[in-house]
Amino acid sequence: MNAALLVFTWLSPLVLALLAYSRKGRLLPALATLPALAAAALVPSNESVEIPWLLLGVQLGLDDTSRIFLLFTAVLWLVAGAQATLQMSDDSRAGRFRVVFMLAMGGNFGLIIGQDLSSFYLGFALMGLAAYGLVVHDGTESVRHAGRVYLVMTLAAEFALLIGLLLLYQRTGDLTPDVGAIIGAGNIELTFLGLAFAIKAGLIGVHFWLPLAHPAAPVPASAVLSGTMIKAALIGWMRYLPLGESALPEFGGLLLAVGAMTTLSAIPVGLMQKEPKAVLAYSSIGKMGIMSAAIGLIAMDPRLAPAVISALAIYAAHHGLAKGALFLGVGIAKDTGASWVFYLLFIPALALAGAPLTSGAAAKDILKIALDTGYSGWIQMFVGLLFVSTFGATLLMARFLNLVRPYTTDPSSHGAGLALPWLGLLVLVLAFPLVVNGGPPSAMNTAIVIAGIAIAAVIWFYSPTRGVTWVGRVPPGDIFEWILRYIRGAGLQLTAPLTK
Amino acid sequence: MEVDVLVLSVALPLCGALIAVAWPRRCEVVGMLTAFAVSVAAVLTLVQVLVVGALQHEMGGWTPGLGIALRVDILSAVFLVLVGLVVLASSVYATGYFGQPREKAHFWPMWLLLLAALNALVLSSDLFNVYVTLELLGLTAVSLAALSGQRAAIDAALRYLLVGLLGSMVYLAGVALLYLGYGTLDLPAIATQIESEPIAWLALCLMTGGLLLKTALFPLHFWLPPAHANAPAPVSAVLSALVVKAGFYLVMRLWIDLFPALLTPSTGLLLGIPGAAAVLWGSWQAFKAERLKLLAAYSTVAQLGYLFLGLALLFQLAPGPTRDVLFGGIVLMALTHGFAKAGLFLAAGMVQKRSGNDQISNLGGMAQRMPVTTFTIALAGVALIGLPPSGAFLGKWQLLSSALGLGQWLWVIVVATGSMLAAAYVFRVLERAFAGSSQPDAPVAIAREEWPALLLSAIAAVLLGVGSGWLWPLLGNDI
Amino acid sequence: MNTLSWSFLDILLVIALVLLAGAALRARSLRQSIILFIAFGLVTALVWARLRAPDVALAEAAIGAGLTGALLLTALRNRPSEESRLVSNNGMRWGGRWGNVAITVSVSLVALGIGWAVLYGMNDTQSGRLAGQVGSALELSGVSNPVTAVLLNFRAYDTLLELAVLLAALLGILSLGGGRATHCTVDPIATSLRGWLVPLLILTAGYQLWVGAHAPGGAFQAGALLAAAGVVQHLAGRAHAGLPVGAVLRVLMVSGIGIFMTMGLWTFLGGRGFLAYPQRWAGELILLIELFATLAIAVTLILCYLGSEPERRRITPAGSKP
Amino acid sequence: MNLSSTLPGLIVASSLLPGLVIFFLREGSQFTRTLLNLGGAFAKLVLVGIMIWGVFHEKVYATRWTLAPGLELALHADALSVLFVTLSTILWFVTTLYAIGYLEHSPKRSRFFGFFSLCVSATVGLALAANLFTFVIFYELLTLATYPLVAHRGNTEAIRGARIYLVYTLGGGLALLLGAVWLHAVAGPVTFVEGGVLSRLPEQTYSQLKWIFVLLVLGLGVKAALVPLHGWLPQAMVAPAPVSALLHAVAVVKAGAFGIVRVVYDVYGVEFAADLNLLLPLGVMAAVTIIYGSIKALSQDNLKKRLAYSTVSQVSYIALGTATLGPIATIGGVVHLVHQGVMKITLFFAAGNYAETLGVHKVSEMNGIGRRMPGTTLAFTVGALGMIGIPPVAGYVTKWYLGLGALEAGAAAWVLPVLIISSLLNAAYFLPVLYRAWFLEAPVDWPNEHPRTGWFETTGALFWPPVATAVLALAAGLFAAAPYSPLEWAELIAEREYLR
Amino acid sequence: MIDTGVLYGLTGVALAAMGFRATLLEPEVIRKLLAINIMGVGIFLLMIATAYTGPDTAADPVLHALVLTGIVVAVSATALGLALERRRRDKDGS
Repeated sequence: MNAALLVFTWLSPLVLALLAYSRKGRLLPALATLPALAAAALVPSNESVEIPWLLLGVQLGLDDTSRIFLLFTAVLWLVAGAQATLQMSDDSRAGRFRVVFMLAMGGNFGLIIGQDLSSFYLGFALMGLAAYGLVVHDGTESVRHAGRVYLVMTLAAEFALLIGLLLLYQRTGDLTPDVGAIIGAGNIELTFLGLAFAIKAGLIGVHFWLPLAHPAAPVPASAVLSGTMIKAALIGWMRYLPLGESALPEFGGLLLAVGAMTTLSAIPVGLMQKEPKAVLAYSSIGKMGIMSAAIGLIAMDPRLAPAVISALAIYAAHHGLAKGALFLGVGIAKDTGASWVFYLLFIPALALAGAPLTSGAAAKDILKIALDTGYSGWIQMFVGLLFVSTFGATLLMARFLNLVRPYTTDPSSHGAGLALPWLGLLVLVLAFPLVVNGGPPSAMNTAIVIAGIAIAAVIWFYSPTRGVTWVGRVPPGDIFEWILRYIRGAGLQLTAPLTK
Repeated sequence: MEVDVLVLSVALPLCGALIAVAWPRRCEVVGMLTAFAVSVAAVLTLVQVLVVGALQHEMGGWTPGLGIALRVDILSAVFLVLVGLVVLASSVYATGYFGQPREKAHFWPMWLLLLAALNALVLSSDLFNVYVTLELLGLTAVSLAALSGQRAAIDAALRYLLVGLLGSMVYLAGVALLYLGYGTLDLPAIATQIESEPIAWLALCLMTGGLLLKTALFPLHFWLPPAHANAPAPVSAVLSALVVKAGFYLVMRLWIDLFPALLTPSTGLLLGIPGAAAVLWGSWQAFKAERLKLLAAYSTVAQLGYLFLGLALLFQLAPGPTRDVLFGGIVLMALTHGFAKAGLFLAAGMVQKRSGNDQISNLGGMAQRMPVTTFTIALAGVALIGLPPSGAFLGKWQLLSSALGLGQWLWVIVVATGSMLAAAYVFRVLERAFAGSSQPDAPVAIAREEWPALLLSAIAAVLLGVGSGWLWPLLGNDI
Repeated sequence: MNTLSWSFLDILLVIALVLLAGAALRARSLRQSIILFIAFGLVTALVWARLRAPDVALAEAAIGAGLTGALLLTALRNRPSEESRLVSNNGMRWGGRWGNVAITVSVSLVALGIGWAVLYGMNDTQSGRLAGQVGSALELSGVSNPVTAVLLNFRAYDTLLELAVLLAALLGILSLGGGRATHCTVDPIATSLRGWLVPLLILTAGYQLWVGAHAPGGAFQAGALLAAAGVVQHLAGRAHAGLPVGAVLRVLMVSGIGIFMTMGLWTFLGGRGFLAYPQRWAGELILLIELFATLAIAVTLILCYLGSEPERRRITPAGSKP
Repeated sequence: MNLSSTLPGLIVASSLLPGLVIFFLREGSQFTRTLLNLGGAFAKLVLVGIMIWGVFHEKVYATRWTLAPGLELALHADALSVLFVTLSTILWFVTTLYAIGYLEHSPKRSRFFGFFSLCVSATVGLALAANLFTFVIFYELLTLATYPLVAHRGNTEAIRGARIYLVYTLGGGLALLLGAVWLHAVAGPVTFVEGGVLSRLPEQTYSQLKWIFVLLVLGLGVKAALVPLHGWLPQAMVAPAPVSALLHAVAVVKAGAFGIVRVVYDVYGVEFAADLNLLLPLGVMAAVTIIYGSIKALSQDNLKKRLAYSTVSQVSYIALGTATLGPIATIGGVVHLVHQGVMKITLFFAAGNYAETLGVHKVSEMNGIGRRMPGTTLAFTVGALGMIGIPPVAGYVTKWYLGLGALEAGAAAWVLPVLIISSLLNAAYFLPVLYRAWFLEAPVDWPNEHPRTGWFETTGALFWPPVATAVLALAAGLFAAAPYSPLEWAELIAEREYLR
Repeated sequence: MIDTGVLYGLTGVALAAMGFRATLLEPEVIRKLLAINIMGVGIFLLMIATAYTGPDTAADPVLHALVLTGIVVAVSATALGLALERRRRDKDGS
C-alpha cells in the first residue's frame, strides 16, 4: 500500500496534468495533491520502493526530514491549487496554467520523495521548466523579460546540478548513494552542487531572478514558487552534502558567510520596493539566507547535524506556510478589496516576523535549542543573525502591510467565498505553534519584535510622504537590472538571442 | 561429331551479310536472325571454353605455320559474348531506328559484315589475318559512320578512314618486320622464338603505334569524338563499345602473349602516361561537351585511358595472384564499359529521335517524358563513374589496390580525379533530366527501342558487378 | 654471303621509283600528280617483275596502276578547280612550318631505324622461311602455282576476308548514293576503241583465270582485266557499263564470297575443318571458286568505278542501286 | 537455404524488391503502391524481430557472396548492426506512413517511393555489412538512392541543393574508397571483428594506418556532417519533409556516424586507435562540430534549417562518445545513435506537419501554433526537450553517459564544458521556438491553411507518426534501464567491445 | 654486302616514310589517298624484297599472296575514300 501511495504521489500530478487542459479538469490541481498528503501522513519513514526499469532505476521513499517537507509542500500546493481554481475561473488560458501548474507540482513531489539521483534531477528539471510556464502566464512584456531571466538561471542551475550529480555518481558508483558514501566529495563537485542550489535558493549574486519572477507570476503560482520550490535547495544540500558525517570547514564557512550576507542585503533592498509581492520576494531571500547559513553551520560542525536538520525542516515548513498565506492574501486583497482581508493578513505577517506565540517564534526557538548542543563562536554569530533577521522581517512586514493597505479600501469585487482556502491556511498558520511545542517565548525575542513594531509605527505615521524619496530607487532585480541596463545602454547586444 | 562453334561465329555473320545483300526486302529479318544466332554461338563458345579450355581450329586443315588457326581462350570467349550481346541489343534497337527501306537495305549488310569482322579479329591468331580483319573492321565502321549522310558525319568518316588506313599500314609494317625476323606469322609460334633484339623492339613499336592510332589513345584520339558523335545511334554504340575496344584487345594480346620477353616495368609507362592523360583530358572534355553523344564519345576516350592505365600497372606486377586479379579487373572494366557505353549511346539516340537534338541544355523534364531512357542513362552513368554495384567499381578497386600496393601515387590521384570528373559529367546530364519542366506530359514508351538499352545498362551496372565472381579465377590462368 | 649481285638496272629502277613518288606528291596541280602516280604504279609493276614476283606484277599493273588511276581520274573530272581542303580540327595540320619540319625529322628517324633493322634482319636469311613448307605441301594443294596455292588453299581464309573487304568497300560506296547526274559527251575514239578492245580483254581475262593454276595469274588479275573491259564499255557510253541490273547484279556481287562460304561450310559440316578441300577434288574446286571470284571482283570494281561515277541517266531501272 | 545464412539477405531484399517493383507502377495505382510499401516495411519489421531474438540467444546470421577473389559481399548480424537495423526499420515504417500522407496529391510518387525503398535497403545493408568492402558498396549506394530524393521537387533550388549534396557525398565516398582500398592493400580484406583487426600489423605500417584513418574519417565525416564537411546538410533541406526526416534522422547522417563507430571499434580497435593517438583529433573535431552546429542553429529563422544545424551538432555526440576512450562513453555514443534518430525524426515530422498543414516554414511564423495544432506541437516539445537533455525524454541518458564516460576517461577537462555549452545552446535555440508555440498569440490566419477535416488538427497519416515517435523518445528515456531497451543493447555492445 | 633484296628493302622503307609524311602533311584529301597508296607500295616492296632470295631460287610465295591481298585491300580503301570525298564535295553544294 505504501509503495502505491509513493508512486501515486509522483505519478498523479503528471498523469492528471494531461487531462487538465479542458474546462472539466478545473478541480484537478487540488485533487492531485491528495496522494502526497496521504503519503506524508501514512508512509512510515525509511520505507522505499524500487522501480528498476524506470529512468535509470528509480527508488522512492521518505525519511523524517523529507516527510516534513512533503507535508507542508503538499498543503501549500493544495491551497494554492484550490485558490487558483477559484481565482482563474474566468481566465481564458486557465487550461494551460493548470497543466503547467500540475507538472511543476509533480516535479516538486518527485524531488522530495525520489531518493535516487536521476529522479531527483528529473524532479528538479521538470519543476524548474514547468514553473517558467507559470511565471510567463500573463504574457505582458515585463513578465516575458522576467520569464527569460528566470529560465536562463533555472537552466544554469539545472546543468550545474547535472555536473554535480555526475561527479557524485562517478565517485560513488551507485544511483542512490547513502550518506556514508557521500563523504570525500572533491571541491569541484561541491562547487557545482553548491552553485546549483545557491541559484535555486536565491543566495546573493545569483538571486536577481527571484524578485523578478515571483511578482510576475500569478498569485497562486508565486505562493508555491516562494513557499516550496526554493526549498528544493535545502533538500538538495541535506541529501547530497555529508552533513553530520564529515566536516567541510571551508564549504560550511563560505555558505554561512553567503547566507548571512544574503539576509543582511535583502532587508534594505526589500524595504525600498514599491510592489508588495516584491517585498515578500526579498523577505523570502532573507529567510533562505538564514537557512543556508544554518546548513553552512552544520557543514562546519557535524555534531549539530541531526538536531539542526529537523529544526530547519520545521523552520522551512513555517516559512512556507506563512509566505504562502501572505502571497495568497495579496491576491485575495486585490480581488475582493475587503478591509477584513487586510486585518487577517496581520496573522501570517506576525508569524513571519517571529512574534511570540506565533509559528515563527516556535520555529526559531526550536532552532536555538538545537544550536545549544554545540558551542563555538560561529553559533553565537548565527544567533545574532537570527535576531537581526527577526528585526528586519518585522520592518519588511510593516512595509508590506503599508503597501497592501490601498488595495483593501474599495469593497467592489465579489464575495468572500473566494478566500475560503486562504482562511484554511491561516488556521494552519495559527495552529502551527501548538503542533510544534516550541517552549516558552524567550524574552529577547519578544523585545526585538516590539521594538520593530514601534519603529514601523513611527515611520508609518510620521513620514508617509518623505520615505518615498529613497523608495523605488532600487528596481526589483537590482544588480542584474543595472548590469542589463548598462549593457543595453552601451549598445552591446550580447544577450540579444536570449531576449528575442 | 564435335562441331567447333567458334568457326560459326565468323561464318554465320558473313553468310547473313551475303543473304542481306542478295535479298534487300527481307534484310531486316535476316539481320535479326543472324545477330541472334551469332550471340547464341558466342555463348556456346564460352560454355565450351569453360568446359574444355582453350580451343583451336586450323582453317583448311593446314598446320598454323602454313595455314591460319582460329584460337579462343577465356579472354576472347568473353569478348565474343560482349560483341554478340551488344550487337544483338543494338540490332533490336536498329529495327526501330531506321525508317525507310532504302536505309535498311544499306545498313543491315554492312552491320553484319562489321559483326563478322569483330568476331574474326577476336578469334584470329595469325598476324596478317589480324591485318585483314582490322581493314574489314575499319572499312565497315567508316561506311556505317557515314550512313547518316550529313556533312559532319561524312567529314568525320573520312578522317576516321584516313587514320584507320594509316594505323593498318603501320601495323602491316610491324608484321612484315616480324615475318622478316622470325619467318612465321602464327602468334604462338613467334611468341616462343621472340627475344629482346632490335627487330623485335621495332616491330613492337610499329604494331602498337598502329593499334593505338585505331584505339584512339590520348594523343591520337582527335578523330574519335566527331566520328562517334555523328554516326547513327546503333552504329555509334557499337563503334564506341566494340570497335575501339577491339584495338585494345589486340594491344593486350600482343603485349601479354607475344612480347612478354621485351617488357620491362618502364615500358609499361609508355602506355600508362598517355592513359592517365586520356583519363583527365577525356573526362574534362566530356564535362564541357554540349551534346550528349559528344559527351559519350569523350567518355570513351577517358575510359580507354583507364584500361591502358591498368595495363601499365599489370606489367609492373610479378606474375602471381595479384597480377591475375588485376588482369581480371581490367577485363571486367573493359566489359562493363562496353555494355554501359552501348546503353548510353542507344539512350542518347532515343533522346535525339524524340526531341530533335541531343543538346544537354534542353533535356529538361526528360525524366518525366522518357522515364525508362533516363533510368538507362542513370544506370550507364553509374557504370561509367565506377560506383557500386557496377563491374567498373570492382575493376577500379583492383586498379587502386595494385597502384597503392606498388606505392605509385600518381595513378591513384589520376583515377580519383577521373572518377570525380566522370561523376560531374554524368550528374550534369541527370540533373537536367530531373529538373522538371512545368508541364509533365505523358510518358511515352517505345518498348522496342527502350528495352535493349535498359538491358545493356543493367548488365553493366548490376549483373557484371554482382555476377562476375566466376570469371576471375579462370582469367587468371590465361596470362 | 652472295656477291655484289645488284646490277645497273636495279639502281635505275630504284631511282625512278623514288623520283616518281616524290614528284607525284609534290606536283603543283592535282591532275599532274595523278598522272605521275599512274606512272609510278607502272614502274612498281616493273620492280615486282624484277624481284621474281610475276603474279604481283600483273595485279599491280591491272589494279594498282590501272584501276586506281581510273578511279582517281574520274574523281578528278567532276570537281571544280579549287582545292578542297580537309581542314581537320587539330589533327592533320600539325601546326604550320615547324610542324612539317618536326614530322619530317621524326619520320625519317623511324625510317632509318627500320632500314637498319631490315639490314640486320635480311642478313641472317632464314632459308626462305615458309617457302619450304609451301613447296612440300604444294602437291597436296591441287594447283602447281605456289602463290595460287597459298591464296586459295593454305590461306584461303585470308582471301575470303579480303573479298569481304572488297564487298564492304562497295557497300559503303553504294550507301553514299549516286552523285548528281552531270552531262558529259561521248568522244568517238572511245566508241571505236571499245569495238576491239573489250573482246580482247575478256579473252585475256579468261586465259589469266585458267593459267593461274600452274603459272602466274589467277582470279584477281582476271577480275581486274574484266573490270578494265567494263571501264572501257562505260567510257564508250554503254548504258550502265554493260552490267546486268537489279537482282542479278546483286547475286553477282556476292557470288565470289558465296561460293567460298558454301565450299567452306560444306567441308566444315563434313567434319574436315573449314575450307579443307578433299585432296582429290582440290584443283577443280579451286578453279570453280576462282571463276566466281573473278566475276565478283570484276563486278565490284566496275561498280566502285561507276558508284563513284555520277549516274548518267536516271531512266534505267534501279540498276546498281538495290 | 537455412535461415541463418539467408536472414540478413532477406532483410535487405524486403525493401529492395518492393522498391524495384514500385518504380514501374503507374502513377495512379495508389493502392498497390501503398500495399507494397507497407507490406515491405512490415515484413522487414518481422524479420528484424526474428533476428533480435536470435542474436540475443547467441545465434549467428551471415550471408556471403564472393564478388572477386579477396572481395566478398558479406552481411552479418552482430550487436551493433542489430541496433542500427532495428532503429532504421522502425523509423522507416513510421516514415512510410508519414510520406503516404504527406505526398497525398503530389506528382511523381512512384519514383519517390522507389528511391525511398532503395535508400532504406542501402541503409540496412550498410548496417549489416560484415566487412569494409561491403560497407563501402552500400555507402555509395546510399548516395545514389538519396540524390533523386533530395532533387525530388525538381525546382531550381532543389536541384542546386541536390548538386551540393552530391558533390560532398561523392567526394566523401571517394575518400572512403581510397582509404578502404589502401587498407585492403596494406592489411588484406578487413572484416568487422569486435575489438578491431589492425592491432596485429607490423610497426612500419603504423604511419600508413594513420593516413588511412584520416581518409576513412574524412569519407565518413561528410555523411556524419563533421564541421568542415557539413555544408551539404542545410542545403539538403529543400527535400520534402519525409525525406529530410528519414535522411537527416536515420539514414544518411547515421550512416556516417555508424561508419565512424565501426571503423574505430571494429576495424582499428579503440585501444589501438588510442595508441596511435587518433582519438583526440576525432574528439576535437566532434566537439568543434557540436559547438559550431548549435551556434549556427541559433541564427536560423527557417525551422528546417535550424533543425538541420541541430542535427549537425547532435550527430557529433556519437563521434564524441566514440572518441572518448572507455566503455561508458561508448555506451553514450552508441545509445545516442538511437536516441538522436528518434528525437530528430519527431522534430522533422512536426516541421513537415506545420509546412504541409499550415504552410508555416519559419520560426517567426510559429506564434501560437500550439493552440492550433496541440498534438503535433506537444510531440515537437517532447523532441525539443529531449534534444536539450531534459529528463525524462531520451536525450538526458546520452548526456549522462557521455559526461560519465568523459570523467572516467579523465578527459573531463574539455568534454564536460562542451556538453554543457552545447546543452545551453540547444536550450537557446529550442526554447524560444517552444515559447512562441505555446505562449504567444496565434496570427489571424496561417500562410496557407488546409481546411480542418474532422476532429484531428491534420490528416491522420500526418498526425500519428510524430506522436508515435515522440512516445518512442519518451519511452527510450523513461524505460532506459529496462531489458531490450536501446541503453541495455548499447551496454551489451560496449561490453563486447571492451571484453578483450 | 648490300644485295638486291636489301637495296629494294631500303627503298621500300624510304617510300613508306615519304608516304607517311605526305599523308600527315598534305591538306588535300586526294593527295592524302595518293600518299597512303605510296606508303602501301613501300611496305609491299619491303615484303617482296624479303621474299627475294636471289635470281635463281624461287621467291617466298606466302609473301606474294600477302602483297596481292594487300593491293586489293588498298584499292578498295582508296575507292571508298574517293567516294567519301566526292560525297563531301556534293554536300558542299559546289
